[in-house]
Amino acid sequence: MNTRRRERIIDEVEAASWLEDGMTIAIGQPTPMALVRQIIRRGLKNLTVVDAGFSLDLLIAAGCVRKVITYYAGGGFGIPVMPAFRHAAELGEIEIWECEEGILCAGLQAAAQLLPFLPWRGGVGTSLPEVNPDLKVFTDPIKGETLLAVPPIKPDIALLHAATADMYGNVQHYGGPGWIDLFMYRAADRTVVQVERVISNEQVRADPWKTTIPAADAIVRAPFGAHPFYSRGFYVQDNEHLREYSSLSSDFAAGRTEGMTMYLERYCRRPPTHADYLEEIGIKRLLSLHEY
Amino acid sequence: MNTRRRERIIDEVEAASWLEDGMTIAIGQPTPMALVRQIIRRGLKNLTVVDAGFSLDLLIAAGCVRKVITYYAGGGFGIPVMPAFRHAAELGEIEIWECEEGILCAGLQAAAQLLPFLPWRGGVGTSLPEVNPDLKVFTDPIKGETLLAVPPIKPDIALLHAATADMYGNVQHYGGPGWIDLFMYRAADRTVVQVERVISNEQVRADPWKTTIPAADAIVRAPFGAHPFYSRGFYVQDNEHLREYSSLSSDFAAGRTEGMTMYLERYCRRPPTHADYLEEIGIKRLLSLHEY
Amino acid sequence: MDDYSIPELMAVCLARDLRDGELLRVGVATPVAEAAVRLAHLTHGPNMELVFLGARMNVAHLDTIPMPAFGWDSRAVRWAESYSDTGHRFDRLKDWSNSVFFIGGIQVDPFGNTNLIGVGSDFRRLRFRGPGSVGTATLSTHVGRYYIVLNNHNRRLFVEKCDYISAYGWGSGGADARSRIGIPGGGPKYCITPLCVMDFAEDSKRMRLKSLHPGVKLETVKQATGFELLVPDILPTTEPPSAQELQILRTRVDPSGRLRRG
Amino acid sequence: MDDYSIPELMAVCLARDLRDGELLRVGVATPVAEAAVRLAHLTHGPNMELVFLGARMNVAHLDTIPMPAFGWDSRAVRWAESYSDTGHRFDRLKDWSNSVFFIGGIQVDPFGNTNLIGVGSDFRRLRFRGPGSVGTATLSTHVGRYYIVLNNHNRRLFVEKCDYISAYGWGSGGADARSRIGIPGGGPKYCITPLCVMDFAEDSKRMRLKSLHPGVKLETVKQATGFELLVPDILPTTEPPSAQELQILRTRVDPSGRLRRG
Repeated sequence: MNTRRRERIIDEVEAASWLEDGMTIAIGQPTPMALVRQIIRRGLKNLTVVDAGFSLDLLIAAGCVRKVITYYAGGGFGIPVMPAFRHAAELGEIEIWECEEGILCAGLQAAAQLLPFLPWRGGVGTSLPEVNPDLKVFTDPIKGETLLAVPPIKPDIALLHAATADMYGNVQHYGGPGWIDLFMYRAADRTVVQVERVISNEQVRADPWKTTIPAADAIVRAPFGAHPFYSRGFYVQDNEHLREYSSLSSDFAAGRTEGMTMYLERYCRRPPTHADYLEEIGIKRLLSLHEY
Repeated sequence: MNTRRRERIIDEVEAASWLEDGMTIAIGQPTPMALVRQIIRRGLKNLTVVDAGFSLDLLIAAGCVRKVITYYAGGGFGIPVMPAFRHAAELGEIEIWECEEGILCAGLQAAAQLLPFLPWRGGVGTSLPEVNPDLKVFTDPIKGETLLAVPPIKPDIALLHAATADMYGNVQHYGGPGWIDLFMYRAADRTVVQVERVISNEQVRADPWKTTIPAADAIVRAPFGAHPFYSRGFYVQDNEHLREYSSLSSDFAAGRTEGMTMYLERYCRRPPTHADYLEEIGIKRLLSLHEY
Repeated sequence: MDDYSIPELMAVCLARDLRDGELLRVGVATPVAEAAVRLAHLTHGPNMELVFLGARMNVAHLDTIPMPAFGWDSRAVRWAESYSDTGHRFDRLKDWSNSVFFIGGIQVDPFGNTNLIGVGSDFRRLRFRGPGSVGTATLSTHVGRYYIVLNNHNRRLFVEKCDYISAYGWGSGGADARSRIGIPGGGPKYCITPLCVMDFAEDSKRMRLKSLHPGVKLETVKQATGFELLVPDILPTTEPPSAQELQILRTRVDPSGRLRRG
Repeated sequence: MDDYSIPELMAVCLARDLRDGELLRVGVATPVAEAAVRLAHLTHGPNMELVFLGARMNVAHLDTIPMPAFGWDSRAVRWAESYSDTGHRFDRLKDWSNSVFFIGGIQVDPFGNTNLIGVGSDFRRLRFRGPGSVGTATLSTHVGRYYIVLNNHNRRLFVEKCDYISAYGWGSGGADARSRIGIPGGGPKYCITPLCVMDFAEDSKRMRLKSLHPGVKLETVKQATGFELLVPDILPTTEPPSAQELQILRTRVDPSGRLRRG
């Protein structure tokens, strides 16, 4: 008989061992980059990813992705569309399950509530049901209105980043969770959350309303784990690093692949752990990303 | 041009002036009793109430209610069903829109999301769609499963109780909001929240995730406003008072109406303000209801 | 060891059937179920999670988990680690297969369907108006299993057919009674009363005696039940509380003796 | 007063149309709209609420509301009073009739339908893959009104027919283009570009010139638009920023001069 409460802290290598080729993986915001890099390090293939922006682009460039469930692949830094995503999409190398923020929420919530669909009005009149035939236009059974029926979007695993958690998987954010993170958590079979800091269970119980994810399956310690993105309450985005990536990604899409190969090698594949990655970035750069 | 931000604090008399005979009123948990007593004081009639337990019973006994949207009218103190509710229901004096917690959530959420219905599985196989024909059994358009279609439940106004709010209507609870309160807030045309204490806007901004209701239409200062119920972080339930009420209510249902008439007169109709009600209860009793 | 009350026996019996790691949802005014989850948490459930008033907690580290100092006391949130489903009670039904629930009723039929709506043929003029369904239609649809826990055992309660069904158990019977209408939860496992424990036959899902409480006669149960109960060839006696179980129950769960008086 | 940039003119023009008490939702990478809501908040919107990155705030009390120190900087939450819809972004669509939004596009048609999906006849092999719809399908369905804000004005952008529609504006036209398919929001009000402001004719809901920016010729706009624009009999010039507006914009909203360079 196990007489103690089970602790849920594991490292990023063990967390990534839960993943397999072909799985559906939801990636939250701010991006759990330590886990994303671990996916690339493991060389996973044929993933379906529910993702947006930079991490989506990086996973595509690294060859991990077969299918994308996304509402946005914009870039920033004057790049309206992430280059590796755009390139792969235009060549038909990835399949795109076209959706939109409200539709994505409805699909994740349908999965969370074990419903075969949820109705949604946003998207009626648009091309979305035409380019994504899984979205069915239907007539509601009560008032006869025209709506979209959104089927469940059911990730095998959700990978999220947060400020803090206790050793039992109670996650508390600073400054709120990413807008889609709780939907991903509710819909996914399992949830792994990387955190800046592990706090005591007593700290969690001092403010239980702050607990945003009550029972993550695993917690991974990952200080600076969202780098090059921000983590509210800890550090801001590393714009210099992201600008550099954007330029490499544009080159990659244009057939000049060397820079991207080096980036993936240097930052994702070679460092055996997250700590080694941080060493590569350098403590000076990291400390320069202070919040205020 | 108004150059200042509008403040939203009003008193309970002004709040009750927003109500009219025949309206649909959602009443949260813990119960906003200062506002409920004000409804009785005003002698409102033919209300449809989304409510449960004690306040539902009291409003029925006071003759304010025509229709009840409820999932639970239990009592406590060994009384499985609230007496005035039971009596009025058995005589057919009130109409009951029979539902259940999950169905109530779905109906309120449909209203909040401007959807003609939301699907729900809980209730399939039960008598609920038979006793409440507004709940339609239908076949889902994607997988052909049998579900209930729950139509919108749309209150004209939600009356809620909370720990604190700032003068701009940002509400923060201690120990979480009542389980149904946020659904009521999202579905109702307007929301009035009575609070134990008004706090500064700076206090709100120090922890914005704690804000449970971002823009209540009005805030009513009502210390001890949930009495005889609890208010987390402030006081516990006044069991003595509730036990006394339960006995009066049972007498009332059995035709011995005098005690209830006196109760309504003494606690609801005669005190012109919430402060006068508290005077009637007495400061000693109130201070004895400390939390720890 | 026969110095125990019937509610104590029922609580111990339920506690033994709860497994570590489960999420236990306890409804209003069910002291036997409340005691059962606390007892199980202390004896063999360090990874159980208890949900009271929407507050989710693990309190195995407490020396005592008294009643009613929490449960239906608003101060229960003192121990909370979070609110069930982040304040949005039905947002994570997917995970409810790991949840356990306890249900009451004003009528129960041979297939474990239960009624909290009322008694009488005309819904607009019920002979007895019940309290309403609370969350039981949704809970009974989704939880991994549930227990029907009753404080009485008589023919008004155990009826051939409920006037209304507020929680679907095994419908009109059959092992596929739930799956054929797409209901995912595991359904009622046991029905426990002051007289006996009943389960549901594997094939027909009709209610069947499982054990008689010490001192109770089969004939008594049959006469108190308004439909024909299946009776197995071997009918054991409900195993009484052990000395250790009783000690934990009385000193750490129910020191004020609520269940002893009940 | 002609010392202003085109983005400054556009921001001032939008700001004037925003009303106190409205909730302003600004999407990613739209500096003109970001500046507009801040300017309006300071000049005539003490009860406006601004939503950036899900953080809802009222910051009229601040001396300056600089860009980009918030908006797309995660530190924006410093000023938050709550998260939009308590972290559940689409739980209160009912109230979105009081919301205003700003939308971009890679194609816009005569009825204000917009495309963020891509260009090309084969969706599986687009000639240009766009960024995706973000939240615009839902926003354009529910907000009280929205503005189409574009940094360019050319025939690739203004097309007779979008290859794909990601946000439904006025469909195929007519005053009932939205109501007849049950879409509650008020639809696109203006389309603003570096050349002009356009609205939608009351009856046909076809795009119509409303004003030309100072110095812009009608012929220039016509040639840069891939469909026939309605032109009113009286075609005014867009009113330039006042000295006061420019001063507030430059000293309190955009001190670093992002819009001047743009």
